[in-house]
Amino acid sequence: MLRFLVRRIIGAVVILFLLSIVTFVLFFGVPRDPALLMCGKTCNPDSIANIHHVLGLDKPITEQYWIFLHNLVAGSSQFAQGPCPAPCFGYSYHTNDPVWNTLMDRLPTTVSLTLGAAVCFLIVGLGTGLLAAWRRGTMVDKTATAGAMVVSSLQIYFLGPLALAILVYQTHWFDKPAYNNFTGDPLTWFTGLIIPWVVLSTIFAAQYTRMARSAMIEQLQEEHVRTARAKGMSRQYVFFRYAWRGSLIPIVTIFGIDLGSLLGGAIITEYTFGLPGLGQLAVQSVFFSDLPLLLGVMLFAATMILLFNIVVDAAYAFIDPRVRLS
Amino acid sequence: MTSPIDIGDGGTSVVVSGEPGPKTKGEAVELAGRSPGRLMWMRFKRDRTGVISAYVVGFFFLIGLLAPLISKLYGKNPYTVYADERPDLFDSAGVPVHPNGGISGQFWFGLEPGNGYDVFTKLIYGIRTSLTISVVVTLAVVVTGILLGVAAGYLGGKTDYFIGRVIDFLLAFPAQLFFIASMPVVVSLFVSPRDETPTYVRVLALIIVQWFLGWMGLGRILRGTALALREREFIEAAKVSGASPWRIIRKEILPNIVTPLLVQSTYLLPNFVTAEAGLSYLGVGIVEPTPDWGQMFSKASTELVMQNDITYMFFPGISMIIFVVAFNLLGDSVRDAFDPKTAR
Amino acid sequence: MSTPLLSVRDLHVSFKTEDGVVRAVDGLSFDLERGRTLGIVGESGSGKSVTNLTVLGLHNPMFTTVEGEILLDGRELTTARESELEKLRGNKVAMIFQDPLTALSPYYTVGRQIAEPYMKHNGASKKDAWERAVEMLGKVGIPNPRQRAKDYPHQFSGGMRQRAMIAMALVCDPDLLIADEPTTALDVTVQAQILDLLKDLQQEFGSGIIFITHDLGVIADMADDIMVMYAGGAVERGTTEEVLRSPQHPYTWGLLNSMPRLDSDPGAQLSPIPGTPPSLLNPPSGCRFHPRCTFQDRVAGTGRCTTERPAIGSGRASACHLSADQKRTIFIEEIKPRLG
Amino acid sequence: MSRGGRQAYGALSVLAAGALVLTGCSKGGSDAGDNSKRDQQNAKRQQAAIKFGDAADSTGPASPVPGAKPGGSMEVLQRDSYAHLDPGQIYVNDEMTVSQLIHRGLTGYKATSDDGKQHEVVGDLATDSGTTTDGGKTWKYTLKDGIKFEDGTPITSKDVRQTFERLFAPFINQGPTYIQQWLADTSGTGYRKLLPDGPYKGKHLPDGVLSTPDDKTVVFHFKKPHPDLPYALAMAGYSIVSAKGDTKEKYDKTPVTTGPYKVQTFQSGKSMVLVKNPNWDPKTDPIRHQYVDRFNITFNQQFEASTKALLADSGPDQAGVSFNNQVDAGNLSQVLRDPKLKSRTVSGYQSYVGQMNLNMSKPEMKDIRVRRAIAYALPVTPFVRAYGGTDAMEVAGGLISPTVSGYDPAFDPFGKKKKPAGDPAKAHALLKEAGKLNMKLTFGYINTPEGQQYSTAMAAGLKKAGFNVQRQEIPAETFYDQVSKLNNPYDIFHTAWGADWPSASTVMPPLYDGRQIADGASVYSQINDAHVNSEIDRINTITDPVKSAAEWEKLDKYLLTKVVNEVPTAYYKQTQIAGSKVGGLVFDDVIGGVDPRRLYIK
Repeated sequence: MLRFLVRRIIGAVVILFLLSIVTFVLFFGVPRDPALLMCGKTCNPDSIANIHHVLGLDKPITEQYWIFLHNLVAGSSQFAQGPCPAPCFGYSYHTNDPVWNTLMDRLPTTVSLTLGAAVCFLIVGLGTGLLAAWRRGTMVDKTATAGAMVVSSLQIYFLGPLALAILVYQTHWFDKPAYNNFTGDPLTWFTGLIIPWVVLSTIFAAQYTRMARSAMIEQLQEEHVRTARAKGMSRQYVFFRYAWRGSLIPIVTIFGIDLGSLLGGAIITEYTFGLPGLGQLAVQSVFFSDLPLLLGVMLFAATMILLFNIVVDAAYAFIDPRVRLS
Repeated sequence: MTSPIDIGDGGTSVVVSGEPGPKTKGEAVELAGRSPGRLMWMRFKRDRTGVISAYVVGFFFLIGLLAPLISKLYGKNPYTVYADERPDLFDSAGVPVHPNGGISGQFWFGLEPGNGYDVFTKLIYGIRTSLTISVVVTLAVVVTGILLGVAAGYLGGKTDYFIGRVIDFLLAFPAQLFFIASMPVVVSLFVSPRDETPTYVRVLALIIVQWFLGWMGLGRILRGTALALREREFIEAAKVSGASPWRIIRKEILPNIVTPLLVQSTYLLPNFVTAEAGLSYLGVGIVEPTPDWGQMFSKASTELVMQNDITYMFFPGISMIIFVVAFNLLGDSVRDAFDPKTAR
Repeated sequence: MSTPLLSVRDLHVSFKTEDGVVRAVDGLSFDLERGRTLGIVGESGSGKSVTNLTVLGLHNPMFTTVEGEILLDGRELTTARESELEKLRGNKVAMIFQDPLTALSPYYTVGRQIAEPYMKHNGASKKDAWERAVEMLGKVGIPNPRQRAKDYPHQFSGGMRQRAMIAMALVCDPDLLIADEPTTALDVTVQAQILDLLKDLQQEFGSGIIFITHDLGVIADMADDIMVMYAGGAVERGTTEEVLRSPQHPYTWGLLNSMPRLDSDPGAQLSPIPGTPPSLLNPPSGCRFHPRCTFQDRVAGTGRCTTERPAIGSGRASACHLSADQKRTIFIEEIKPRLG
Repeated sequence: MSRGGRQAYGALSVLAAGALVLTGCSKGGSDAGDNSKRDQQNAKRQQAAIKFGDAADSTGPASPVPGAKPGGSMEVLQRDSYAHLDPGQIYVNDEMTVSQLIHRGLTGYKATSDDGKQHEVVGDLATDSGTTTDGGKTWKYTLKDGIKFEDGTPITSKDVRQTFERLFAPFINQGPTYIQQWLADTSGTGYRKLLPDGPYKGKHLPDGVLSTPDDKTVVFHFKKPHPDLPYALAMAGYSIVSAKGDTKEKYDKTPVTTGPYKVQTFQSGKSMVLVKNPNWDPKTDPIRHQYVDRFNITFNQQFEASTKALLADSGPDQAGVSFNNQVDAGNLSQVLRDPKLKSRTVSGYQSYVGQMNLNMSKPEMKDIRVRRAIAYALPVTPFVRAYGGTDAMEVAGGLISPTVSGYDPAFDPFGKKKKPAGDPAKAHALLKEAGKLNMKLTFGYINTPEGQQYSTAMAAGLKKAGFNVQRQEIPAETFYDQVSKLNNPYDIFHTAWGADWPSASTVMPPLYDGRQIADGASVYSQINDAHVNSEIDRINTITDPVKSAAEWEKLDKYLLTKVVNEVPTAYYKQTQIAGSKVGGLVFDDVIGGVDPRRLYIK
């Protein structure tokens, strides 16, 4: 198990390394110059060259990349803005804040959004899915299945603005979503995020309903489930002990993928509701040609995806003894 | 025998034994001598949901195809700025003054807040743009998936390992972020920053970025199929009889991956439609005035619309829901037609 | 003898499918006495497994229609409530399935899976049930049972898994044991061990056994009585001796004919039954077997086989329009020589 | 100067803002009020020009705000965090506003009325607005007594020298460059050669350029007359920096302040707390007050959020205000039409004028009939519409904004006030006369949602007049860079420009002086007209601000009737709201928004 984890982590680091190279190349492939954004009203070749020098953009790309790697691992005190301890992504071109701090600053928003929504969609989605599977073929099942089909076909970019238009702009029942610190005031934290949570988790819940239902139905067709029934175990017992246990594997897999990619920045949701999370930061870093920030967000997002891949694999071991013992 | 014997009331059907069931057997008699394609078609035709969905999907494609003709008959185009042509219909911020977004006998779906484009023609042209992009992406992904997936599965060894690692690597990409970051790069590959970006370049860029991160899932599935097929007798037989690998792939493997391919493609296409719309929604895809589904969502999410003209949102919204639901139902039906044992 | 242990009377089971109604069991009757073993033989899809799942009530009432009587110890099962059936399953009636790998849950230890029904039906404590599971594992011949009870099924070999299945079936000392092809998935030596084990245990527990197989060799070894099924109904029944020595139904002849024998003449040909099993969706008229039967032209009365379904009597009987004499002569003169 | 506009929240607003950061004085769009009458009146006073005050005018303390009382905390809701607090880097409206509270310069604007409409330039740290004896070439300033930094250090001419010399250092690259250019007598960034490392490597500006004969005296020596120096020195970008406390780059986050408030805490992107600066002496300051005990500034408050909070008027938000957030477009018409809100609302013009540049360097644009055709054909409604309608934008007549001295409301050369959607018939006739029907016209537009919207509609309008319009998108972040390139491919493109001080001397020369044409220069239309150039030189030497204002307006009329290198599109308007306990709420025309110095809590 430990060896497996170590191997997976090394693999993840290699992927991150490659990703950072791709991002670097991608960035220098962009035909726009960050210096243009920074050189103020009277911009001319001299001042651009000057900014290039200050940012180190006049060095060869390979050397810049080397410096980036070095700083990431060992930190740096070369920055004019101040010291930058490892993991050092440098300072944002645009705000001059340390990228790492900016990431950590934005993280609570994304985490609040993601985890809050995850709690909702897991409870609602799995609950509905289990109910539909339990009452398979009944009206309840048919309604849930059809509903989930339609709702999971909704898009955040339709449901989000629609919810905003109705709940905020037309009826004024809610404030525009905003992120407030949980530690500052839990109540405003909650009320500020409620619409994003509902919108995000509605769509996800429908997907989890469909997934849970089909996973349960598939499991209920397993022979060992029938054996358990033939032993005289009750339907509930078989449903929750036998079928559910087997359904966990696909559910945990998808949940890991979803959580990993959401924690790297729920771009469309954050964009739609104007929440200052990692996704919004990512979009900004692209629009501002802010290389240090872009690298930071990219790598952070990929780390989340990889981390949850590993977590999912480790979770298999807890769920399935065949994995644990082999 | 496949029989819906179940574990008690309302439970679920159980495959009682591994042997082929009476139903399949019955059909085998009934439809003896028919090709698998015919069989699938017969099963599909019996599935009423599937047939209706197919008609709906076909309807959307038809609309996309005939958009120019339809707008000609309707007598409008999606580029006319009615806010300046018919200022009496708008206030100074470009909101239609008549209720429900200015729906009238003249403007069937109303007018778009802002410049006041005709929503009906904009929607049908938007469907045309979005479907064009998605169909091309799907085709590109299918070709790539076949090439790399089958190569990995059939050739195995180093090729498999290498392609497997590439897939792992690409799957770790934060896809959406990558799309946003790479769109300008890809556009710049085709046009110098000084020149106008023609719509086809944006379309091409959208196709390329989506294709780049879109093929891995299909590739993996096809790799698995090819891997399984490689071990099967008829492939062994072909090998022993001295057929070249290319011939084996073409004659023996490709016909056998048609099923997963068709099923996966019907699931992929609506995903590409929604992803493309997402990029246009974020402002990195298709932009005004080119009509596009996602661009309409982008418009629909402006305060101007949310505040003043909620009606507008429903045209792109509802049409896309219908399209995606129909396509997903069609996908389920195609899957069931190919593989009737799958539980629903 | 008083009431038989299990008595099935005119059982009809049909499923609703998308393609129409499938008559999986169509007018089946048989009895099983305590302490005896009934072997049910037939091709895939002949309704043998369905019959037995119906006995346990493991069918889906939403799609399945059951008519007729199933009496266990004189008690009607087809109309019994789910909770009553639950009390019977694993307790009075137990079942052994074909593939022990898929029939055991990969997520729980073997010991737990054996202990579960004991706890449920006997109200035993966790600890007692565990002890009972260990005991049963020992009985079915698992070495070091205390240790192995903590293992998961995937850590067992194929034969050991089937032993564990048997232990699970017998843990509550059932009156009726239904073994659905329990040895098909095993290799021959293990198969023999398992069959011996079943026989020994039957001696010890005195249960009635229904043994389902398509392997006439196995059945000759195990069963006291044989019932041959085809297309949802019984076509021949009798003691093992009677059915194997002097079979009366063309289908049984076909079965015997298609079975390789160690003692047969090396020159004798194996001849499979022509044609394919019928669709139960749309079964043939008259005798279900007539499209594949090569003897129908000898039946007196033109087209009788295609219009009239032959009945099967009780006791030693077969469902065929051929007369008793014809049956005997055809077997002795035409079939037997081919069997050698 | 300022930024923002009616962007959808989220990334694209950031994107557009980026473009505006780039060119400090350019503007994408805005949301503001429709009370045109009031706005017109607001603007009128600007024609009564600003005078340069003498020593008496420059003596503190400032005359009290009627009804004001000290004490209390004020909540300030701001959208954008302050990227810069180092005066040398300040050129963005938000930062300029907060500078009024924390930084002081040699001169400043003293409000001479309580409605924020009349001002004069007075000495702030200096004893007067400056004295010149040679028509603006040599300017002498004397520092007041008793002026100190927040750490108690007295402010001396050494600090003034440091302030100006560090502007030449490479890390200062965001602020205004007027005075640097005047001192070095160059345009562009050539001035940096004068002192490439700033004062940090032991070199200083020679006495022939900047002399500080004693602790109290500073003398600027220019090669050419610059009568506008008192205006320029009043810019936040030229506020005084402490020589002792100059930490170079880090000064941007922790400046040593001179104003009535100092920074207690500043968390970039989150919040900022300003508290009273005990070392600020009201007797030395003719401009500022120190009524409020502390300002709690919260960032990331979108326009909708701040408007909603202030409209709700409950809890601490009763004493809430926003220095720079406008009333969001969704609430604008309601706020402007609710009589109960009148006392809590202020509206006015911003200094920006939107204009369509006709690129005079293009051969096909040499024909004035073509340019006139464009001017008549161009619909300005799309622009007004894209940025929120007439509540936020007013169709423009001339090139001089209502906030700038010399504005003439009657001037409407192309009849846009009557026919804002253009006059295609007249344009078509002109084009036909020029024989250029169906001529190709390349229209470069800023790639924001608004830019896409108005450019497509404008293109449609031009097409009707017989132009073959080719739209080309320009990334928002580099828009101003691209259009200010000499050989740019665009025939027409839209920019906005705001005056840095209420004189057209910060509008006309940078935009229309043909001798300044260079890559990156702001002469977007690339006009090079001998008459215009000579007029600019002549008016620039007029030392009487009132007289020069009249001359600039004449030049405006010349440009639009005789040259036609621009088509003015719109004047930008702005409406702001405050809580009910906020007193001293005034729309200051010079600041272009709420005057933070006069605020008190009722």
